[in-house]
Amino acid sequence: MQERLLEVRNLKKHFNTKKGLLHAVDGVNFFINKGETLGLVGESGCGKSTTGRVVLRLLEATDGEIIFEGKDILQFNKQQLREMRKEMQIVFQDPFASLNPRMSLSEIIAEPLVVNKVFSDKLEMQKRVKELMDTVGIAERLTNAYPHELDGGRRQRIGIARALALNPKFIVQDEPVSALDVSIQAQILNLMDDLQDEFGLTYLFISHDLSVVKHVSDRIAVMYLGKIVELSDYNSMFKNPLHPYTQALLSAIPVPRIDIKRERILLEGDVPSPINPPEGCRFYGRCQYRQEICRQKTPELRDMGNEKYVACHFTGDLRPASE
Amino acid sequence: MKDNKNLLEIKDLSIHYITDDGTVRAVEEMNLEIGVGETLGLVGETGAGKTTTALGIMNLVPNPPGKIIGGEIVFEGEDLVKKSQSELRKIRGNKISMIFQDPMTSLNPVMTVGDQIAEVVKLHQNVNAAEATERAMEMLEKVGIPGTRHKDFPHQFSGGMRQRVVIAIALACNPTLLIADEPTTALDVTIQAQVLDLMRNLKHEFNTSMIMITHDLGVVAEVCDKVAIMYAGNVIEYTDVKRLYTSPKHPYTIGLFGSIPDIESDESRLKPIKGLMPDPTNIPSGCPFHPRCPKAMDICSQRKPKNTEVEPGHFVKCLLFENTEK
Amino acid sequence: MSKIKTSNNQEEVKAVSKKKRSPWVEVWRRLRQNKSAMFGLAIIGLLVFCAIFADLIAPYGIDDQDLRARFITPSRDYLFGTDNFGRDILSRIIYGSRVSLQVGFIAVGISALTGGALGAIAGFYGGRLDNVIMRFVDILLAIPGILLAISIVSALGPGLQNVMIAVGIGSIPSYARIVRASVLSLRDQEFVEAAKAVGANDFRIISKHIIPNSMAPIIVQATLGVAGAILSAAGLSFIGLGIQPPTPEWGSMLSSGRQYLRDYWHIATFPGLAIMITIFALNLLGDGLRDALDPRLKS
Amino acid sequence: MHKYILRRLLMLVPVMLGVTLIVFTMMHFTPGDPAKIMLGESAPEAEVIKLREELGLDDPFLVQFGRYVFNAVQGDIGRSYTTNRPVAIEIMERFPSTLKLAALGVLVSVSLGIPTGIISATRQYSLFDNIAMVAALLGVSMPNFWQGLMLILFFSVQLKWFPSSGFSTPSQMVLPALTLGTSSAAIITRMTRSSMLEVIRQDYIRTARAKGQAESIVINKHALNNALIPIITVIGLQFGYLLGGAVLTESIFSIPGVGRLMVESIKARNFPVVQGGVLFIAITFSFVNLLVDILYAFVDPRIKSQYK
Repeated sequence: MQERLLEVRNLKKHFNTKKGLLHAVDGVNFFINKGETLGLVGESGCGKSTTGRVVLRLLEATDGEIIFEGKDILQFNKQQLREMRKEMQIVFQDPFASLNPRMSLSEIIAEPLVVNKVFSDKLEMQKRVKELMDTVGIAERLTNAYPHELDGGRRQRIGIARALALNPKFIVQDEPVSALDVSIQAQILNLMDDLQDEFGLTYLFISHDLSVVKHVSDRIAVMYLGKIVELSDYNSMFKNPLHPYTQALLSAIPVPRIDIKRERILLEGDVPSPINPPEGCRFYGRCQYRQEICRQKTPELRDMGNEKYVACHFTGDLRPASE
Repeated sequence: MKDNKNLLEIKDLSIHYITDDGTVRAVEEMNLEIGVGETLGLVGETGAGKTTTALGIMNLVPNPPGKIIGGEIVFEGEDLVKKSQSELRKIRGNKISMIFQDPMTSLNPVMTVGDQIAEVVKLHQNVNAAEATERAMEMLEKVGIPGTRHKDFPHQFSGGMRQRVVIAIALACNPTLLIADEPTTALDVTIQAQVLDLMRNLKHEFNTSMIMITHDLGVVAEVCDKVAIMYAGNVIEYTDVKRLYTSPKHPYTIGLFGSIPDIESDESRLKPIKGLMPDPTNIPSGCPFHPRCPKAMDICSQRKPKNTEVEPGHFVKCLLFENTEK
Repeated sequence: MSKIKTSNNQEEVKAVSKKKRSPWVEVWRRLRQNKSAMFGLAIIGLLVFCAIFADLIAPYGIDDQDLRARFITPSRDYLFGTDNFGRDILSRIIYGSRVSLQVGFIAVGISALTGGALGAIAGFYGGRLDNVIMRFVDILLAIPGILLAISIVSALGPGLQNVMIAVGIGSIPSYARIVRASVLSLRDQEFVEAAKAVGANDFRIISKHIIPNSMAPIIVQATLGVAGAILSAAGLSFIGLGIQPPTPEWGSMLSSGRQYLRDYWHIATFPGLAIMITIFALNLLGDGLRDALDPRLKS
Repeated sequence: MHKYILRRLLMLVPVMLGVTLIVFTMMHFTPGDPAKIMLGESAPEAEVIKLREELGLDDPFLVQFGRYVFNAVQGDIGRSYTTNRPVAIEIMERFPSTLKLAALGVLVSVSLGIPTGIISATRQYSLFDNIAMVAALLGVSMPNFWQGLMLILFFSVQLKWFPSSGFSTPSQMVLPALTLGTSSAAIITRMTRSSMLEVIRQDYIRTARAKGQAESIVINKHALNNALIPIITVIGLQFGYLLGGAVLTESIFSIPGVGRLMVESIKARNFPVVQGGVLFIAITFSFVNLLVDILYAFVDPRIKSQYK
């Protein structure tokens, strides 16, 4: 069996809002093996980005365990947390907001090195910064440039270089390409692929774009309203989706081909509010297969064999709702 | 191509933005046509000139700094470029209407959605207030929103629902041409599917022609009959959907297809286009794509490619194909 | 190593030809293009010059009384005329720039530092601390600024120092609010999260990431605030609660010219003009700074 | 909505208590013995001590403050040292003039500022816009006490159109209202312009134009309704400044208002009156701000639904 780098157990993150308790992440379980990419997909507001931030302790979890290399990082003290930060990094969605506009590119890339006092020698540090810029494909002459002088693609490369600076083992990729144009997006995806091979990185890849997630992931978890509804390797996810939400989601993707016409499942209505969600299956209101039990009991993520997990009462036995 | 009578013909249209930093050639010598009931996809990345084209047709390009430099926009036999603002106002929202990208910002936050639909009805149809409201409720029902919600304000709707309201405004006067500027880009996949489905049905029902502006080749495959691919202000390839997806010709089009992950097959690596979009105030000489083109020749940096018909109804602006014509 | 290299010649050439500019240099470049802001800056420069070299520039001494030359209307000897004691008004205005600039800058210093610190703490730490600070600010805000200054002066008594303190305290709330709002919006920015993710501590985050990025609104507010402070101080002096004669303060000069308004208009007019031009210049500069610092106007 | 208003009213209580505490503290620690002020410097020591005892001036600070608040709630905010009349009555006599002055000031500023701002915004960088903006900047820069004097010089001394003092006839009110309103008018002009410019850039304005709507309706209906939201806040704040600014205006035009009463009282060290005046204006200002917030809900449906 492969070695697990990260395991998340019953992770919860609730926010207090004026309107009530927002269940952003509500009992999420998954693991990531060393060197693989786990794709986390879902629509806006499903809690995927919050999950990414809680895993890195950028937000404090409400409940649960996050086991990284055998230790629960939620129990870490300040010192241990600092050490952990060197192992786990993040690349953000917005290449404009994630770089401090008042810092030059080299300052941005060097920040992790400065903060963690990696080098005592300034020249050594500059050498490392150059090396990182080279790794992500940024020309050396841009060392003293400022973020506002760069396009989105180059900024995202800087964000990646910053994440790589401390030689982490694990990187959360939070929608790293969704703000970029297609041609640039492909460049960045290839770069991340190369980096993974070269440095043996493990990724948690968060995205709303199923095509991209399928391309980069070994396994995929689908989130809906704070819960994972289906988790399996990418092949079986796309060939044989079991959860009604996954089925609808996959069928909704517009495919850039004219030779393939796909059956489309149109969902009714919008995603309900994550504030004070009722008991029962979160997908209940929009599911065409719903039964009485779905309203009363929250389905657990069940092991269906072959490392496929589904949270549905009627997995494999879906019948249209009789109302 | 279909031998329908053309509803809209764009001939040699050029639109420039004249700014302090230089002139942006947002649209350069564009030639397009749309038949009755047809859907044209306008595809390109940020800054390709898609939205400017749309605003140009409506004659809503912000001026200054934007200006229609030359060309004709012939709509139902009449050139829109030559029309006065008051003549244009009778066409806008009536015969040609538009759906914008961001449903969160394209509705007036302090007006009820019913009033916003009724406004366009009152402007173009000879109806009183009660009839206009009636029509607004009818339109809401058409786009899948209970008519009783016409007194609600935009903030009481989700993004997908707001886009439905925008569609209701656009279709309220039975336009003959609908311009949709990235209508689903801001929406989630499942909501996008709902909205696209709705648009397809309504387009059918009203027999409206449509220009669908998008960067998503998947959306194009789904709803369009014809496609124009834009790069740096130029339509570099223009043909029907079938030809474009089975035998794309322009290196940029091929590059675009190579950049998107294909959900139906397993590719281990993407084949992206190298380099970056050019600076809009400083477009490369010759073919604007030549610095990024894998098949660039010496001449590409020197001469602008002409629009070449490589096979009937398949136009490409690329020097690779200019000789094959002769 | 990495197979993708940015190899767009066009872009490379462009980037090389463009000099690397830090954001502050960029702001200064934009400000320089703004003619009215530069005009404002020039006037302020002139005022500072007057204040520093008043002894050399002023044609007459600060308290030179010439009882034979009372109430002289503007003439070649006395450009702005003389007052009821026969003092040269121009000279007193030149000396007065010292007082006004001093009041303006020190009062703003007091309010920007205290208000800024309060706002930053409230915004960054949030929670109960935020609540306590902002309720205090609410209370101060319930009293119109000039009234607050009047009450403070009436408690402390008149005089230059007390006026500066009173005017300074009067505008603490606005700085606290501006800084808090700016810190709140910055606190959730991704680059602050990124700094947290690499292990940066609060001190580094505040000093390296929050403060440099929240400077823009503070600078604008401070520039306009100097104008406001000068105006308030002059107002206090005008009603006799501020700086007392014979100190050549513009507001009190104006006030003492008031009783001769019907016959000798120049005594009250020129000090008022001096105030107006100073405020006008500061406002021009403040507006220019606001535009230069607002990245949205770049397009 | 009712619940919201009630909550806001309740929130005023601690704010007012805070204002009282601040003002009371300042007056308390101001040098000068109230008893001596009341009796005059030459009063015999024994009488001063007796009065101090009567007034409770030797009690601990908190006891005095508590007594003040206790009495204030019942409408008693002390007696004037100089006239020995209740402060509340003295202020109430003068308050209508101040309120009228401030209201006229707001009227001047709104009726000048909003139209100018709209025209400026719709014709950005035109001659009108340039002139209006310079004028507005001058308006902001002009000290209103100086402007008042200049108006007197020109309109009463030279032209003799309006009287230079008093505040009972309409012609007496013209100059004070102009004096007080000018700088606010300038501020509102600038605010209206920038708010309109901001709104005109919005997508929904493009939507309105795409409907074929006439430009004048796009501006006056779609844009203005949205631009008004921040303008209303500014008007509310301006009202506060005008109440404060009235102090100066009243002393220029010899208007018997609260402001002038306070200035006189400060000079006479008549602290109860000063204290009462500040409290009174703070309460008025807070109520105006509350009104503005309620008005908001009518202009902006997004806010209204928050209060439900």
